[in-house]
Amino acid sequence: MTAADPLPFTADEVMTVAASRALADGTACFVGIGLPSTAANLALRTHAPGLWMIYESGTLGASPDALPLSIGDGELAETADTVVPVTEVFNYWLQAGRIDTGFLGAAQIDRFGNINTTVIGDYAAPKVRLPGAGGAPEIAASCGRVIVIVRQSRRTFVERVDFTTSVGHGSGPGDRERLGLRGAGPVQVITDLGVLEPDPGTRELVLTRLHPGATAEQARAATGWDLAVSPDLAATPEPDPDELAVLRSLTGRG
Amino acid sequence: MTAADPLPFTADEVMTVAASRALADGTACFVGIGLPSTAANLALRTHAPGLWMIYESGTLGASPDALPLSIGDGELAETADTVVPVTEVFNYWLQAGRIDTGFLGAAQIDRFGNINTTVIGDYAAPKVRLPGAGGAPEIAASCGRVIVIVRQSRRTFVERVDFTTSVGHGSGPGDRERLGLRGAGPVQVITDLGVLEPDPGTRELVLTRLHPGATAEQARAATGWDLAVSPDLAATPEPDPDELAVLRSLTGRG
Amino acid sequence: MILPLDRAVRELVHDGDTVAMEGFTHLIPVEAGHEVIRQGRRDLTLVRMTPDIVYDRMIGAGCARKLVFSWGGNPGVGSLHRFRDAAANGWPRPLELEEHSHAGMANRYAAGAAGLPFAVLRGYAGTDLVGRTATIKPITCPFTGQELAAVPALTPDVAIVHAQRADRDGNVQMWGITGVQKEAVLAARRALVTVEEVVDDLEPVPGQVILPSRVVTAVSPAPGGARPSYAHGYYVRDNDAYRAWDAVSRDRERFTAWLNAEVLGAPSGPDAGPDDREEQTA
Amino acid sequence: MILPLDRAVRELVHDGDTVAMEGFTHLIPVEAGHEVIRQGRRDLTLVRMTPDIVYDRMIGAGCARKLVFSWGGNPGVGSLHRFRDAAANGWPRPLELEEHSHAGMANRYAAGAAGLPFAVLRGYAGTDLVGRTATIKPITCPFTGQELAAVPALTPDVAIVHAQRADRDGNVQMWGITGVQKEAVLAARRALVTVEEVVDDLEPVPGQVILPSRVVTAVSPAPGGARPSYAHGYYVRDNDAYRAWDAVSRDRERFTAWLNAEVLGAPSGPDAGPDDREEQTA
Repeated sequence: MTAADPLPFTADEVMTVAASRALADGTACFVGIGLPSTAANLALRTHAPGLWMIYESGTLGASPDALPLSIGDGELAETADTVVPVTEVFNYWLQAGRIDTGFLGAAQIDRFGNINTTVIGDYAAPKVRLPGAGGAPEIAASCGRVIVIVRQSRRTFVERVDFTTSVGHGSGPGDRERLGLRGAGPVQVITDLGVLEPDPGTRELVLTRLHPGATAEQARAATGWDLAVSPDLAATPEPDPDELAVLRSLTGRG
Repeated sequence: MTAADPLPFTADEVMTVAASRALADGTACFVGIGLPSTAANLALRTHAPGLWMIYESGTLGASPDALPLSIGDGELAETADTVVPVTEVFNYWLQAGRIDTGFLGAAQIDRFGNINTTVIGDYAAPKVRLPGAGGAPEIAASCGRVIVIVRQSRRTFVERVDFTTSVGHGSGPGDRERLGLRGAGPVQVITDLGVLEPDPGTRELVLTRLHPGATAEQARAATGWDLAVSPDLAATPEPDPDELAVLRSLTGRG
Repeated sequence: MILPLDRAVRELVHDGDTVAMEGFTHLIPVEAGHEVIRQGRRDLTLVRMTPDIVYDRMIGAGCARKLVFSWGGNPGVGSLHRFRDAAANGWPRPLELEEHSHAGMANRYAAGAAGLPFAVLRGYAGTDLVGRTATIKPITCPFTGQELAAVPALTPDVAIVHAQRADRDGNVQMWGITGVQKEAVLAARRALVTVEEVVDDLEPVPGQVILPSRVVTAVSPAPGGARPSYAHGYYVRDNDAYRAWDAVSRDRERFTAWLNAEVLGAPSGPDAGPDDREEQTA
Repeated sequence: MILPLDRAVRELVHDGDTVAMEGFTHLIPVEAGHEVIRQGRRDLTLVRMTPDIVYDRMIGAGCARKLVFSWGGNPGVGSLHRFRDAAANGWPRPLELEEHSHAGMANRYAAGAAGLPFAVLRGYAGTDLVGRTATIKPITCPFTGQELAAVPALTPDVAIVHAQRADRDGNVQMWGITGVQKEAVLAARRALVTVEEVVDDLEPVPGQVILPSRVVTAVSPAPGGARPSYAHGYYVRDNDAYRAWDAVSRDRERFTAWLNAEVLGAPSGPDAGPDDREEQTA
């Protein structure tokens, strides 16, 4: 962000707080490492003490004291309700539709919320070789809903992803149903500028919320397609002091 | 048995000892309750201290102090190397071909070693409703080899089983291969009179061994088809005193 | 979440339901079965790998319309006479049978738990079960061309299992031989777990299986609720009771008298109130 | 059964083999990977859900011809630069990729462990993996007509995992996050397990997974053998080493120097002799 008057929090902090607030108490959340894990751990320590975190390593109901660096830290196993084999995480929990919310990141995301974490450029001769699919395709398919957390830029927000690693809303209405994907797909894309949500009719991502200090013009400029702005564009409430304090104690930033 | 001079052991004891001797040390054995369990526990305590017993309840490497009444006694879990879910017993151990020997009983067995434990008579209106399949069809399919333990009578040894619960040698040579059954099937049928083995060419069960005191005529009379007798008909060595002592300590018969 | 057994059965088990009560020799939910009998449930489709005496009693009491199973005997003793009488003679009412092998049943539960419509196994090939059981079909491996067996997922309306302990949040802990209980609970729409005791904290135990409270609809205290089967760490299997069942169940009149005296005459869930719970050590 | 690591790798891992080294963040068999590098194995097909730094090193050292994987990153840090360099630039040699999702890989191991030619999952639908990965095919449920994904079983020539303990008979015990190690070992033709220590008796531990000795070809003592990943109860994850790897691995020359100094220059299995084993408490 480039606001003249520096805000008392960073854009990443707003993103994380916004993601945290999207997690209702008592729900089950499939947590990936990085911002999603930070957001889930923040939610657990603020408004959602009953949030049930699953890490794909097999820890069910983990509540680590510190923020894990990997999805398989020992702390996760020690604090979990139970640790199960990886086959069970994916088959008995994710595939069976027991997870309310999945978080995904993206190297590219397109106007229909499809996600690329595989390659930039041509698959056979990529410009950038990315880590690949991991748990994402099935998280995108089977979680009750998906929240994407990704910083907004023209390089990332593209008209069409180079490679569909994880299906969002495909090419529009009805595609998820046709593919047999049982979750609702991406319901929020939380960026450092605001929040995009799929239009209920067209399934195209629309800017519905702006974070403090950000403008719709910034968001449109950071998007590789002609980003629609909701007529009901809302403002993200500022992170409250308690959220910031907990977040900073988690990330070690005072 | 009807020998004039009573032998110092019963026909069931000879059967059990013969079955026990068929279990090589260090092999893995899928154990059902009753005579098979007695035989395996006898082997473990005599010539095969490294016999690895699997009970279908999930106990791998059990070595119970006493003979269990069921396949899921607590003693089995307490003495096992590990206890696994029933799905793993059948998928990761039996189906994967890790079991050398499976034991089966039979309400009916036919000349090709096919086994019925489902119904006597017509399926829809059975003369006798039997317990059913249990683990038997897949034991018969996937164990390295199968040993059948069953008392010999015309009612049990029939030309053709009323219901094929577990496949032996089908209708003869090549049938197991055609069906994709990977184990060798029944290699010995141990009865109270002797031992039947499949002819290597025809796969028909042939009398190859007689227990002490029994005659080939008795065996033929107790068989519902024209039982062939091996030209190399052998005699089962008598149970030795140690085997009998251990067996009787297991079964509580002095 | 923690409910007396009579209330839990009333709320979770309805006439016409498909009910899976599991426990492989160990932790058989016998007391819950008795409560289903006491509440007079009818037209149930009973699912269980090894029907055992609990289903023999429920079938004899007329609760069942259909049995989905793989081995219907009295383990180590002999036949289940009420099951045989219903299957062969329709007493007290006809019993439809859908029979599988253990491997097939276990994989059907696993498919249900995994949200798949079917499971694949090497099984049934060459047996007469293929022709008799409509829920066995061939399937071809798209990579090797091998033919295997497919069986449909089991997705019971309600699963009922017994466990050693639960905590006050309804997390369940069982250990020893745990059979297909996890899969049965995960495959079902609702799950009732009877437990030996409710405790403050589930001290970890080697070999434990934990059922998180979010997959458990209700926990009901039922100390001794697995008798005459056993609860590892609590009490042993009453083999004499299994042997004695043979004579009781052979005869319709004797069975009926037993049922009236021991189940229908018994108060509903005598030990089922949380306040009646005895402290027992594992 | 219990062999020094250098001998175990020599006997179990051959040029051209398909090798699966598993461990999900926890218990990664890093020291075994270094030994494979030291012995100069070539043309390996490396299989692993999360290649991690152990495969980054093996790929950079030129051991691999092909990688079968689902997520190739440095967890919590960023990219695997040797993997990227091989995949994009063919350095030090071209690397063929076969990529799946985690769910697909886990199910492929499970199918291998179960002796099935393939596994079925709800996965991949609508993704470009379907077109790029030949080992994903559609399959139709014979009961419901639903279309699902089929993936072929993984049956590696050898699986290598790290565990906390083994007894002198070669029974292996691991606990904490146990990932897909059991499935990888059961799916493979041969299995090598490096362990923190060899003990007389495997005292049961909650959450333990036991690999019976009959499915383990060789056990090699390798205390610290999972570093910089961790061994629950023995040592913690060295997050700094993961972060430091980023800089080391970015540059071919720096990587080569590191490899020469830290792996090729190191004696073969310094702690690998049974007699060198330190007693450590869990």
